[in-house]
Amino acid sequence: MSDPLLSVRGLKRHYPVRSGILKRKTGAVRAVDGVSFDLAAGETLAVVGESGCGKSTLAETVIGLDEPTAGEVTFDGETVSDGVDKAFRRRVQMVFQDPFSTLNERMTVGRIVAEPLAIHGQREDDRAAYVRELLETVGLDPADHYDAFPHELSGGQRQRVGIARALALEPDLLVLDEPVSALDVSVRAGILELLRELQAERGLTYLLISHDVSVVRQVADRVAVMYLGEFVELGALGDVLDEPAHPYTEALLSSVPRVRAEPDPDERIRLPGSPPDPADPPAGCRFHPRCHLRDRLDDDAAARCVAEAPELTEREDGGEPRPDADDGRTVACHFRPGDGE
Amino acid sequence: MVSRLQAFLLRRLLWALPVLALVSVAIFGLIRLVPGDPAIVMLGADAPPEQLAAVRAELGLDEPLPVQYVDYVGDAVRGDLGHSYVDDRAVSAAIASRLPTTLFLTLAGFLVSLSIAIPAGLLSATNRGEWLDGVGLGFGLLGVSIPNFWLGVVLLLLFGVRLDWLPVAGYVSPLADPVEGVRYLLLPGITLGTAMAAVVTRMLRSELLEELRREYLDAVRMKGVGELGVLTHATKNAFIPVVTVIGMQFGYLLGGSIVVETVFSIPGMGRLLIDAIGSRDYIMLQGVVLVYTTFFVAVNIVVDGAYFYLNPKLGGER
Amino acid sequence: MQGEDSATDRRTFLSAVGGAAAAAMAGCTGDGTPTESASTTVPPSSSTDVSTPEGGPQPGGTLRVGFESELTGLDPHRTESVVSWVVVFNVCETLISFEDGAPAGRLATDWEIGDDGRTYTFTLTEDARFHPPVDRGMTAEDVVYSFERMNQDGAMGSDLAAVERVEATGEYEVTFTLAETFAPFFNFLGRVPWVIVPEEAVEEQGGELGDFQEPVGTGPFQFDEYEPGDQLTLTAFDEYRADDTPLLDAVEITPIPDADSRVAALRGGDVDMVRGVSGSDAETLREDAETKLSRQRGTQWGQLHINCSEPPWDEPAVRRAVAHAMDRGAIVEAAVSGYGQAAWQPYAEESVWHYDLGDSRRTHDPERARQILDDAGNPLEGETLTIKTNTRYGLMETTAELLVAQLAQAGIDAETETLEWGTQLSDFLGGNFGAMAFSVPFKIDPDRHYYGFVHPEGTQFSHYGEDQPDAERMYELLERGRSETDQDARVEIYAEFEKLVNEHCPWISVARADGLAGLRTDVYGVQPWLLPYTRFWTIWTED
Amino acid sequence: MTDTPLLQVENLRAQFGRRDPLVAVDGISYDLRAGETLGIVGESGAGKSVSVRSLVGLIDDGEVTGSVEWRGEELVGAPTRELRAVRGSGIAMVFQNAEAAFDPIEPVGAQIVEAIRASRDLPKGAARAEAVDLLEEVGIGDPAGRFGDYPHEYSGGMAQRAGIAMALAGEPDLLIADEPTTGLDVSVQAGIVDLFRDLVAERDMSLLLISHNLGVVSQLCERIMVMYAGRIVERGSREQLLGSPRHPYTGAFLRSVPDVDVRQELEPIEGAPPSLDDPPAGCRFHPRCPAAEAGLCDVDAPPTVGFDDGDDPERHEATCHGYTDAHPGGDAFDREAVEWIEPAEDPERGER
Repeated sequence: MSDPLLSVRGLKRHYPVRSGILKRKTGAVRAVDGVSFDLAAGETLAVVGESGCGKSTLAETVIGLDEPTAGEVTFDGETVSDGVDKAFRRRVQMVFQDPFSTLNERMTVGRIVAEPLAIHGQREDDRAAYVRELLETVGLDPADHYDAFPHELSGGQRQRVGIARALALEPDLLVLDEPVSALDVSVRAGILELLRELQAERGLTYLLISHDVSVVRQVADRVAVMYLGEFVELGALGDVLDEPAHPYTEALLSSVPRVRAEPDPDERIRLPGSPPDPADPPAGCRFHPRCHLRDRLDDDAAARCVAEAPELTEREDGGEPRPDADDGRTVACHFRPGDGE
Repeated sequence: MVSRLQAFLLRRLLWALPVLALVSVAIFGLIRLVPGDPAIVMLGADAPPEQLAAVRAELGLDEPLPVQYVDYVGDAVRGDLGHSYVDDRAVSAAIASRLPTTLFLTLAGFLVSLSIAIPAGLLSATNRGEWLDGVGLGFGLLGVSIPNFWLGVVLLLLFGVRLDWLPVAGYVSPLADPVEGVRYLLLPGITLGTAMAAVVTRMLRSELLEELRREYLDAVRMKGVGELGVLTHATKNAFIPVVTVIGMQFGYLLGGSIVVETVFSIPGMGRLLIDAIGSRDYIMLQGVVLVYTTFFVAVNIVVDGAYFYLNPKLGGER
Repeated sequence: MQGEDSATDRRTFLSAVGGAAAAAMAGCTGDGTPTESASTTVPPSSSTDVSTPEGGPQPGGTLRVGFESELTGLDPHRTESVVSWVVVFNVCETLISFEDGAPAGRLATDWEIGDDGRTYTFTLTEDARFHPPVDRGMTAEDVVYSFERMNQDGAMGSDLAAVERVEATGEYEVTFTLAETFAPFFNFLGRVPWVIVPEEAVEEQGGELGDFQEPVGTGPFQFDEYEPGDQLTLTAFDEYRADDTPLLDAVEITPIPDADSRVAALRGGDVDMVRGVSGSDAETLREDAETKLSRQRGTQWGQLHINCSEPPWDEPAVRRAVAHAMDRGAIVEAAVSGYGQAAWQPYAEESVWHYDLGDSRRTHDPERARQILDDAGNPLEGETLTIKTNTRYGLMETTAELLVAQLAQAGIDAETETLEWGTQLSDFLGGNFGAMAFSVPFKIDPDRHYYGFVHPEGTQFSHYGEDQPDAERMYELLERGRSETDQDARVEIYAEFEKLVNEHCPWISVARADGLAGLRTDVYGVQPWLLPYTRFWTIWTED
Repeated sequence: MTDTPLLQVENLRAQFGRRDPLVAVDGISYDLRAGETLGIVGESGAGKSVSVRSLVGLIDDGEVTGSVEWRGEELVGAPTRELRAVRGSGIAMVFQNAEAAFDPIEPVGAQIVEAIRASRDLPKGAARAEAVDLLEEVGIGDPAGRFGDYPHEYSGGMAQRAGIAMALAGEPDLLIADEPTTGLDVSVQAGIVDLFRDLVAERDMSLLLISHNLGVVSQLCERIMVMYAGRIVERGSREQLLGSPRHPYTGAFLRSVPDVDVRQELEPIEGAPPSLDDPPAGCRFHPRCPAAEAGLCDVDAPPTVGFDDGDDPERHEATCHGYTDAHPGGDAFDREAVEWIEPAEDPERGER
């Protein structure tokens, strides 16, 4: 296996908490707290989790919009966690969640898409033609839309502009931060389809950030489930979503309301309480206060969950090993990897 | 354990110290950088040299500037703002005798402006686009465009001279004689308060309009609460940002009181300031300016505190 | 401009001449400046109240007075402002005063000048009493004490520098011995600060110069109470030595610094009298049926001050040309709305110190200004004259601005430089100027005006060096003015001096501005004095 | 369940602006019986929210016409006094953004107390006790302790639970929930869905739920109406609608929703929902409809067609040309099942 395109090791991003009269630093929000993963060229890793789990901070830290507190990010063999260069900026692009606020209202679509080219001084000769081509690629009609302003476009069209802008510099890695969650339901499918097509045609690598498991299901190759700043489960899409190993993954999946299924509330795994404060995470397994497995454990075993933080480890019985990735399926739970359920 | 509000106020107070220090340096420096020997300017062209020397010594002008400053601050911290050479008074005593007057005047302006602004803002916002709103908006525009002194003189000519209903000049403490005190403060209060009333009216109107669009009001309506109750909710919320403006306006009132005191011959701090400038009474001048500044800073702290207190999102008290 | 019909005039317009001479005559300057055409002068000694009601003065009542600025302390020997001196003037008394322009006794009933003007012996009234709580008769010891107090550390400067000793030579006789003859001394004794106060009251209040903030004196009014910045009350001193003096029971003084408010307060009836009425408000007060105007001629003297050692002003031709370029009447009209007179010297026609320059006056004549410069070889070729001024005093500001325009008419380039008053004053004292518009209050004795301007022993503000024409003669005249004790001889000396000033222009006299006060129509007996101090004891109200 | 509907909506129309009015809700009719759960599904801009806000007079800058009868009493055009009597105790509402539904500067508990006392004459103490009970009922832990907390101190899910408690304060017969789970995490959303289900069962309330999330609606509602561009395009029981959608929009909508369990071929609906200030003529869905027939669908307002779905007692209706003989049809439309056709009035033609 070739070296991964993106490699993240032990990444942490803590935000200081200040309090008292002098606003001294009295603690830290552990938004991202020791995350490691590899991302091979051409694959899609989805980071799924609920709000506040740190997935957006993870994305921002990986692409250098935010500085890591600790850990290392390597892109194409080069360390970028201590500062990114222009090449990295060109090769890694981001598609934002909200197409309404990330496009400059006073610029035409053509200029918006051409802007990264201008910044990086590329394609000075055929910029307009290239931009038109890009618009066509993302399913927009250059004749109609090249000179349009963002407010003249629908939400889906705006997101397509956002994608075209991200593609302009022919990046290798696209970070997709909740790319469809602001869009109308009937429009989402189109954007997801577009992302799939683009990846197939251009060999793009995606890091997808989403709270919506349905979206992840449609796009990702591998899935990382994030809870309170940590990955609790990481593996191939089918493995994780069809046979969730971590109790949190299980609960998350069972919470998604199915359209056609007869409602059966008793089947659903309920998560008690709210996610804990990331500035003061629970000791041991961070999920333990809400974990439904604990009811089935004896006292000694349950005590382990409180005392000891589980490592993300290879699941012993677990799933199909992926031939093209050396990190197979890993789960951070004291009991699930080996309990042979 | 200090509460968050107390911690906030303490922090603001700590911040105020460097601000005041800076201001004191600025006042001190500016006054001494003005060209012309203060002693000569004070005593006039034909003052004998002996007297000039005496005044210089009394003002400490023969010392190096840093020494003068340290002496000044040292005394100021102990409440001694110096001694006016011009009319032979302790500056602190002079200020103490004038401060209540200015406070009463400012308070009068404050009350006048709020008693105009709150109903005007409410009526304007709740009758948006109708004639009442137009009146409110017109008042808002006029109020901020009319200069204090002009309004003062007009009111004075109308109510003091033409109609002769109210006294033109002077001041009676409302503590000594409430009825006369109010009569004397009425015109100055209106003069002073109008501009602030206009600003607050406009602010309250726009904040309220903003607030009236908020969804929680529909939630309140859905409880079966009447429109008056709904308006109460909206007004309370709209007032939080308005408090900040009111606070800033208080500073404006302090500034405006200088003009108004002059127009209405009210013996307050503003007159003390103007007279100190007029008679080159540097010691008095720097004392008065320092007190004004301190007051301004204090008002700001109070306003910030009020904002903090009123806004539960900032962790105000319950 | 004051072409008023006399009927209205008599009701609303009181006018008095505050000149040193008693001559009850209309000003007649002959050069057609509009300000000189008024025939409104009334002799100060005669009744100023033409429309005095039947039955004459009525005693009693309170006069409420609006002052033009705040009092700046009340210690008579320390305070520096005109308004404070007005109070002192009514509470404390000097040895002599001036009535109808001539020296008159006040606390002194008689005097004798001997020994070549080096000893002055004053006989004091035996009826003067100090106000309560001192409540005793005044004696020579009090005079000695007061002069020692006022001049401690030389606080009175050159005015009292010549005094070697002050002695009580009797219970009611005091003798001043001067180190050398100093003729102005006698007139200076009428200056308001030189008042007699009782030692025990001073000591009671702290003793130091500046501590005596609740003055006790022998005057017709006694200090009652003062709330700084607010109101000062004077009450009648019942045991004042003259009968029916004062007429009022009390005077309440409120500072109303804003000129518009002051006039409004008078018109609204909040006060009975206001000082410091501007020329532009004068008409309003005259037209209002409830108010009238009191006018005191020439209380302020405006001049163009020149630094005669600063090129190009060191060239007498330049100064003379400027003197001819100046249209004094226009300045008076613009600066004080005509309430003043074009002036070629500080003293008005009525004053003994006035010297009739006749046709030699350098009147407005731009052609002549050009001619003078031509004859001198055009020393202003390529020059721009700078006139320093400030915005604090309207007379100075207007003088400078109009003068620049008038100079332009005479082909002279000039510009104003507007300074902060303090800066202008510093520049004046430091000689850092070529010319500046300036004005000073009218002084009792010409020595107080001239000596400091010109004589090298003084401050020599005009920097009139020995190389200037007739410099030696002018110095000599000033010295003689001080040593000559004969009044008539002194008049001669200063007349010659004025003639030289007119010729060489070490400064250029511009105007005398009047002091205007507003009165309610029921206020009578206002008698403007020589200097701009109100004598409350002559005033009464019809009530 | 009684036969008299609690709520009868007839030809409800809501428009904004006088010139070139924006018709957000364009003549919808339905009724709701006691104890029933009805869902309105549609995308943003379909007029779902306006359609329920117009029921209780919460549209203040628009014009509402038609008829809304609450227990036989007309609410459209009723004076505020009468609406106040219905609000809270008759009809209550749960809002989309729970935190925004609370006055930010008053403690949550006090606001629930206000709701209780607005509909019932209870002394303060009793109202407070009841508010605590309500908070407990909606699943807020330590209800007494959280009584004095401010809205922002509640998490999103907790705030929505408190919002539901506030809506329950007047003991309403009908609870309108306007996108009550939108913006919430799925685990929290599931909890809210469970809560609604429990409340409806325990309190014998009717529920009118609005959501763009078919999953949530299908979990809670027996009857579902699909709105598109201000009109109802299809209605029926949950099973009818999800099992055999008849309107092309309903079908396309169902197919476009990404499935959480299966990776599927995604079928987006081409184009975007129309803007309501200039809606398409004829069938409003025709510009995006793959089966649209030129000259028919883009001209005439479609008729409402009823379907016979075997033993399901619920009436299943769709408003579509596809079931008429004028439309060539094809596989998309199963004309065999058509029960009746109600000829359409054409509001557009009437107006334009």
